[in-house]
Amino acid sequence: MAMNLNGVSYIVRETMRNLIRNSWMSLASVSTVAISMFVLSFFLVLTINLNHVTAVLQSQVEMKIFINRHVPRSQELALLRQARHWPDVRRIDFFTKQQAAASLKQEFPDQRDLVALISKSNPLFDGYDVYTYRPQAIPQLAERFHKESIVHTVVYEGQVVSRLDKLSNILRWVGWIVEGLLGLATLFIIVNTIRLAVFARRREVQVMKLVGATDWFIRWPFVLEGMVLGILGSLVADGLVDGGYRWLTGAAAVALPFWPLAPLHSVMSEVLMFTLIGGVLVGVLASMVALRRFLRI
Amino acid sequence: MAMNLNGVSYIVRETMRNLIRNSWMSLASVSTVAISMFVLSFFLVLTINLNHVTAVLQSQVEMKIFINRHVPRSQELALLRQARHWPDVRRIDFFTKQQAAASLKQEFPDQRDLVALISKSNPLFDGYDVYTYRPQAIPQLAERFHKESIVHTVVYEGQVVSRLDKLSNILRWVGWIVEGLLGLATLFIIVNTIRLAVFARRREVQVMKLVGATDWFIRWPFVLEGMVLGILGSLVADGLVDGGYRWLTGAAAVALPFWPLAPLHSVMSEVLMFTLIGGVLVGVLASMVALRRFLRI
Amino acid sequence: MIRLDKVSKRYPNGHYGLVDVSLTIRRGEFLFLVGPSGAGKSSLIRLLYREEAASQGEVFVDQFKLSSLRRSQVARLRRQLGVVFQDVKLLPQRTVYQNVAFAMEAVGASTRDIRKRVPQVLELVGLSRSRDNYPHQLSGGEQQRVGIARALVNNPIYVIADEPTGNLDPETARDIVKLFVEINRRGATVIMATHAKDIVNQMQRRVVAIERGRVVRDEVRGAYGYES
Amino acid sequence: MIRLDKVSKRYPNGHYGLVDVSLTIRRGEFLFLVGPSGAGKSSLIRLLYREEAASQGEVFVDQFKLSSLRRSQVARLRRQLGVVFQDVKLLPQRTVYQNVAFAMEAVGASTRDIRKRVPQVLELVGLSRSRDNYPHQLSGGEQQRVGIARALVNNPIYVIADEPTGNLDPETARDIVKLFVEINRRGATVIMATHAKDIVNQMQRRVVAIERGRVVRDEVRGAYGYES
Ligand SMILES: Nc1ncnc2c1ncn2[C@@H]1O[C@H](COP(=O)(O)OP(=O)(O)OP(=O)(O)O)[C@@H](O)[C@H]1O
Ligand SMILES: Nc1ncnc2c1ncn2[C@@H]1O[C@H](COP(=O)(O)OP(=O)(O)OP(=O)(O)O)[C@@H](O)[C@H]1O
Ligand SMILES: [Mg+2]
Ligand SMILES: [Mg+2]
Repeated sequence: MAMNLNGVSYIVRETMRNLIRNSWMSLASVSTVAISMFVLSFFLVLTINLNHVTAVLQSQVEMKIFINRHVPRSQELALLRQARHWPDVRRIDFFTKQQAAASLKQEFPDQRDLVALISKSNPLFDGYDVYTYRPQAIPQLAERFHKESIVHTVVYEGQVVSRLDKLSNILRWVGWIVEGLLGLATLFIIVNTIRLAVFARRREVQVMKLVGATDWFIRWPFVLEGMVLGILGSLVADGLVDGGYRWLTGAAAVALPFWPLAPLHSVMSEVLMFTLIGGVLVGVLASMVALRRFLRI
Repeated sequence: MAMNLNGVSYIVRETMRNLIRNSWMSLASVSTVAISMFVLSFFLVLTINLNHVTAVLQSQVEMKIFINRHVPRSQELALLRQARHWPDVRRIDFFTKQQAAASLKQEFPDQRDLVALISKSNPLFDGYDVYTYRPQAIPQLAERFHKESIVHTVVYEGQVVSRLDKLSNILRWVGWIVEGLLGLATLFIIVNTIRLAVFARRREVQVMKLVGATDWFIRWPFVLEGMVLGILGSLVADGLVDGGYRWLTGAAAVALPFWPLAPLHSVMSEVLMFTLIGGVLVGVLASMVALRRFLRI
Repeated sequence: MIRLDKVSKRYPNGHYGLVDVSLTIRRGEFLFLVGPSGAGKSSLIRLLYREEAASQGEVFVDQFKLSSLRRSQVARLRRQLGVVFQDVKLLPQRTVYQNVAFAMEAVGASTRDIRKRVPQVLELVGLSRSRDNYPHQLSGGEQQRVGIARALVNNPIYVIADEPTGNLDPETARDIVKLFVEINRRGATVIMATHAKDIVNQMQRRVVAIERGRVVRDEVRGAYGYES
Repeated sequence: MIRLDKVSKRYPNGHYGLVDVSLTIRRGEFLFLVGPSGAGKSSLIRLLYREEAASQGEVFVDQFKLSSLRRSQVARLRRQLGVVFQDVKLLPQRTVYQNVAFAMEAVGASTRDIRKRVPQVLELVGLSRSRDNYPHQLSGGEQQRVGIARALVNNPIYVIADEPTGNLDPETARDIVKLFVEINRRGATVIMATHAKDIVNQMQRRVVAIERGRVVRDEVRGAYGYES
């Protein structure tokens, strides 16, 4: 494996030569790598966005605190000022009992008696919407608010939160499993492709061995070639993903303005990492595995 | 292309021979086809289930009809008997005003005054839940019920329905686009693989030509081989999908009993159709395209 | 009848394989093609079975005018010819028997004919014992004889052999040439490019000598070179 | 020194390529290996550069005991040898120059040495003009000479040539053998399997005759066959 400068220049020259000479095979390999990586990236992007959306949705989950009637405003404010710095508290919004009544009326517009009742003597309280970063933290938070003397009741949609949480966990798991399966499939397909490409050149390898070349002397150009094929394929895939995602974010901004897409740079940095490292590793390993049988001579 | 019995037996023999002799290459091709097809099928199954779930969810979307107080039971029943046969009506369930109150109490357990009010003098009405096959039909249905003299109000969650409808449409579109992209990718990868496999045997083809074999004489075994590779790969994929889906339905029955999975047979019939037709077509076309260059001699 | 009419062959890299060659070979002739290494013997032979097309001039083989041959006709042309290639060109994944049988299958022969004829031809070239060996399990000379057997198996009207005895010992080489003579006697035309001086001198047949792509000598009862 | 000690070669299909062959070749010898087609000449030669391993007995090449050679040592063994293969074995995607240069690159020669040496060797075998051609652009004899150039380019201690003149006209063949003689005179050991009766008879060197895998004759100043 020791290589002098001659050796390095030989390897680089050889690799370029082979890539160009077997341009047809190179093209097949690069396009296969590119497609596999693109499919993989596509679902990586989906997973990333899934995580992003659930994170955003979860952060919108809220808890309602109703304050006792006739509590002085100052006491309320004192609590608020404190609570704002409790861990997991993201935002606290005030609502009046009129607002609470209005939202109830909206939900039951056809229950005339109910509406009449609420309109006459509003039985509801003033209160606050509390938003959190971690929906899992809501029960403890609720407990904590409830201990405050000025708090009348704490309401949170426990079931909804835990369901959303479960669902997002399941989706995340499914995402990673799909990702893993696709990764394996990609690996297999790329290895197959590069093995077939090496297979088509098996005679060449055998002649090299018979002329006295060492295994590593033969292997290096193939390894470098596998690396280049992997990188080229990955870059093509990355280009497609980047272009596609830019288009998507543009289109989504118009069609689904409410939909929270993960930002381009964070998507691309993950995609680049996965595809490039994956491409290089797979290319190199596939070349080496494929060569093994033909070096035994 | 005219083939006598000798010819057919020759082709079959040749194909078997080639598959076995190039067992390594056959294995690479079959596994690539299988993996590609499996990935494709995986998302086909997802799409099918997505459609299934949205169909089920939509069919669960309901409309509430409140009947005027003091309407004789016979009149109510007459309307019901009629309405059951209106198009798009799936099921009609009766609920009492007590039930309506109970569900309201459940939704606002902490509003003591509200609960007290409802408990004392229930301002609500008796009514019916109407389920439909087509959520799009709800507005017209509502209109129709409203025209009946005994109906007090019709309530339906119009916004939710139309949103769900939009979302399921978008998801369906996304599903088909992903499906299409994956299909293209699969096509490309399989074509590449089979081309590389044919490429490794180019000398053989050239020798055959020089010995006086016609193009079709050379092509037939390759075409049949491509077909067999496509079918074998597809069958492997189908086996995996079938096994996986059986496992999934079993696991889902325990873990997510409420989740409506599409039935195995309907999933498998679609998967089989796609993969087998796809596998055969791709295998045959790839062989023919790959051969073209080497037959020119 | 084979006729070359002012044929030149220029390869894509600019090299000339043949320059202005005119030659007529009548049915039933036995012709040696001689010349130093790189003279153009194989170039001429490759034109005959249409692996290459002439750059200028015209080649005729019986009714076929090779410059205007459709693809389907190329196969028909090649079936008239039994070619022994200089680099043998066996199918590596088939046994000796299958290699020879393939040439018959390709022309649509019946299984019965194949079963009868192939062992005969293998016997003729002395390979009966090796019928189930693959090419890589054969010696160089044995491979060459498989190539010869394949060329002869369809009883071609023309036998075109490009140095068919290069890897054979003198005795086996003589046997092969005897075989060609026998086939020629039964009516086939034989064209044989060769470096086997002894054999050419001994046979006293038509000799066409090529040098640098040009026909420099064409004698009805010739010898290998001027000097001998 | 090359020594075969009761060597037999049995191929996987049960065929015997060599049977109980014992043979010693000293440094500086010039040895012809003769025998009919399929005798076992190539089988013997393939043992020497370790493409195949002996089934029984032992082969020694200088300090190398071939039965117990580790993989890394196989390359070192092959670098001591300049082998001309019967089926030439050129790299199809490299030009003549690159094919020959590859053998030097493989042993780690400097670019300067390669640039100087390769043209010299191509000149020796008469291929200077074809240096940029690919193998498929060469005639059979030209390809064979590229194989010879590649075998000689590293100034090997042993030159092992398997029918190196099979596709060459007698004159060129004689030139190649003269080249081998010259190399032999400078100290290299030359082993040449051949069917070229004239050359063997003319040279009066050691001749080892093989038949059906056995050494049947070993003469210090021999001729091609018994009868001549
Ligand atoms: N495909 C090709 N492209 C370029 N040049 C070629 C090609 N084929 C042959 N040549 C050149 O044409 C000349 C004639 O080649 P040809 O093969 O006809 O020689 P030959 O008489 O058969 O020689 P040999 O006895 O060595 O086989 C040679 O100089 C060769 O290098
Ligand atoms: N890999 C193999 N497997 C089986 N049999 C083989 C193999 N290689 C050679 N043989 C057989 O061994 C015998 C000797 O072959 P070898 O190649 O040594 O002959 P040779 O003397 O070189 O003949 P030629 O002059 O024709 O090249 C032949 O009968 C051949 O069929
Ligand atoms: Mg030639
Ligand atoms: Mg041999």
